[in-house]
Amino acid sequence: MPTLHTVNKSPFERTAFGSCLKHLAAGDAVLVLEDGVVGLRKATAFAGDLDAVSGDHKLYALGPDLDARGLKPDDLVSGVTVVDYGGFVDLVAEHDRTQAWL
Amino acid sequence: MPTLHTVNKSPFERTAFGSCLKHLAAGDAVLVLEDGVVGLRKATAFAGDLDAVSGDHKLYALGPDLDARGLKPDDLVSGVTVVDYGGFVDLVAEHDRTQAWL
Amino acid sequence: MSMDEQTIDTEVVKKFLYVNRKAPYGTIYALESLEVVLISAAFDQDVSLAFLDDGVYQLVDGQDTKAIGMKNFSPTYRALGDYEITKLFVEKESLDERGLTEDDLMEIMYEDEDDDWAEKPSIRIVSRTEMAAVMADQDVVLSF
Amino acid sequence: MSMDEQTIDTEVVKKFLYVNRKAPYGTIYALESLEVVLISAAFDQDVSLAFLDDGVYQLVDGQDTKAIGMKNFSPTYRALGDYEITKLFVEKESLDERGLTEDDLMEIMYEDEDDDWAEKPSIRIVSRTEMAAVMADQDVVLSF
Amino acid sequence: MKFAVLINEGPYTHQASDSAYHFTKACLDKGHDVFRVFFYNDGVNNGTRLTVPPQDDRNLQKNWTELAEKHDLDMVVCIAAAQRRGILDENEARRQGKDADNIAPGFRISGLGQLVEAGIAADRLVVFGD
Amino acid sequence: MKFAVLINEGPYTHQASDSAYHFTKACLDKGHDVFRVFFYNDGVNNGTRLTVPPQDDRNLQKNWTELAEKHDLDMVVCIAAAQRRGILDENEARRQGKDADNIAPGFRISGLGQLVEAGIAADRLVVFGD
Repeated sequence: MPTLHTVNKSPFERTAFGSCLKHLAAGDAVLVLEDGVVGLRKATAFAGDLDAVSGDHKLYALGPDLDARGLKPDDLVSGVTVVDYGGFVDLVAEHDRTQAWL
Repeated sequence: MPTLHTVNKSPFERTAFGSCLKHLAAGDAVLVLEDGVVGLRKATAFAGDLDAVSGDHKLYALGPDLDARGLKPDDLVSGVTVVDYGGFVDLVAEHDRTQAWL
Repeated sequence: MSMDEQTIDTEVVKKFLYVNRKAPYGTIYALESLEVVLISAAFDQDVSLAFLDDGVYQLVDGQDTKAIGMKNFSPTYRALGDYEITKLFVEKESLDERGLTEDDLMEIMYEDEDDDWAEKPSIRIVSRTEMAAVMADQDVVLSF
Repeated sequence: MSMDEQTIDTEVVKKFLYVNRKAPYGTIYALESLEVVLISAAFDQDVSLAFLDDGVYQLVDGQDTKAIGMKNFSPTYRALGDYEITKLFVEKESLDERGLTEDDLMEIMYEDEDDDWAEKPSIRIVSRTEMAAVMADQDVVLSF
Repeated sequence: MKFAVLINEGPYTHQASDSAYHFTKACLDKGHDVFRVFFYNDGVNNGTRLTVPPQDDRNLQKNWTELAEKHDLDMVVCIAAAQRRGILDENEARRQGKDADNIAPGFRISGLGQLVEAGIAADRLVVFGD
Repeated sequence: MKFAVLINEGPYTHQASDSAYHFTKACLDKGHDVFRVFFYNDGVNNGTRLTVPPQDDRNLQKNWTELAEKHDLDMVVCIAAAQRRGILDENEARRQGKDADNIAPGFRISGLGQLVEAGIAADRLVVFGD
């Protein structure tokens, strides 16, 4: 019964993203949007936290929010799949529930 | 030319409080209000950051906000002076400028 | 009433989880979350509340809001048992990081109708792993 | 105009610092801060901008907001020189923590009227200690 | 599939309303049902018709109103949250003795029960906030 | 001493307006001058007269209006921020072709220059936000 977790906050501003990563159950995935996407850049103080979960959990990023913040797919930690709003809808449909980390 | 820094965010939710403590100049003081006051409790994951600056900088807490969150003066790290709204006004007047860490 | 409402099957009982991660009074989210909780009780849903991160401060004992001029809504948590809302999960790691223990929290009790109305505590201290399991066992998760 | 306005001594030049600590687009603070900055230029004040913490993302090059349907206001930073706003302090530690270098930022230039209109960079990368000194050297500090 | 959307923040200050709008539109474009969009907390401020955004910016209220018209979308503003923040329809204005109302076309004011109903009726509920 | 106050958040959702109110009141009670209270960002939402808070809660708009009346306080709502968020006075409503206005007594709508002026004129400026 996997959950899609959504994170819209930068891990450098708030602790929500980090807290989300500590509450993932088996099979859960994380979709990162809005200001949250800045947390997906490689070689940051947060990248290690992502690496620790990305083996067991799928990480998705909302492409329109990456673009707005000048982030290219090459800038991101490995294992992130980029989706658009339609892909966001598909992810919600494919998971049993959605939990927003506000 | 000392500054009064104001912090209204919990250090367990946002990084603003921690960032403020890293930007204090000689003689600067910090007034903690609103949700920020939960960061003043002793024996927390943040108390060490406060101890590191409280020797060189005065720490103030807004009493009405402590009361609202069930915090007693005994619960706080050492070296915190509790003020009311009138004391807040005095502190602003006594310092050359105020900087809010929003 | 709109057409949509008439199509709702009121026999449905879903598991609703209200996730509380923010301190009270600095923002309104704790209070307005509680207002939804009370309404969902009226719909006879299976309601749980999760308190983690700064949300644990919502349950701290001894809140006194007179001097900030705001309403102290913490007594409402004590009344949740009357609405058959009896599952308040509080994360131990969140308490620890904030220098809090269960003794710092309000006592919140309910009467168990399946056990001769015995008084039981509504607050259940759980580990982070247990909290993740609670979250994974829901139909609807609401965060504010 | 109210009575109050007429009492203002327009000869006064104060040091204004605008502190930018939030990423753009997720919230409006970066944009509405910039709107105040432009106005204060019209008042001939001594204006500096501080970019630290997530505020450094406001200056990242290559922002493209088409798909989120919001206005890309980053070109406005490039125009600040025309308003004689030439002091944009960016904290090195904030860049480092976020995996950014000066090369990831927009190029923002101004023409120095005291130096035969030579083109000079407006962005000044400073250490955290230097940033604290900039903050301590102001008359008015505005944060959004 | 049947979706419901909850929006906790007002227009412009937070991206929540923008993200929710693009998400809802994508749901409808894919042929899904959107049972209800519920506006709570500061989210109620999306429902005022008095906004005048700059010419070169998006008009969020207009976007929502047009989406609702096109897809017969049920957009509900929470009455308790709206009263705290000054969002009123004609009925509410009369009932509260106020001399003006400001609700935008396509939005209706109703109780919090409508949010719980949406949670019960929809297959998925997605929350957008701060 | 001459104070100025900047408020960046609306009523009820964030404590900023409450804290600023208690601070401003304490300034005046101590005999200080308050040159201006400026409402920016979502802070403009403090200036609507259409709020109806619960009976047992504080009425922030009323508190501000009464404080302004008692102390002849200059309370300015930023016009650009107000347009985005739907706060209008009678003039603005007419100018924008809107059929209603919602500004509360004691508040006036004016430009951002009034904030910079306050920074220049006041000895201290204090910011309340999120």
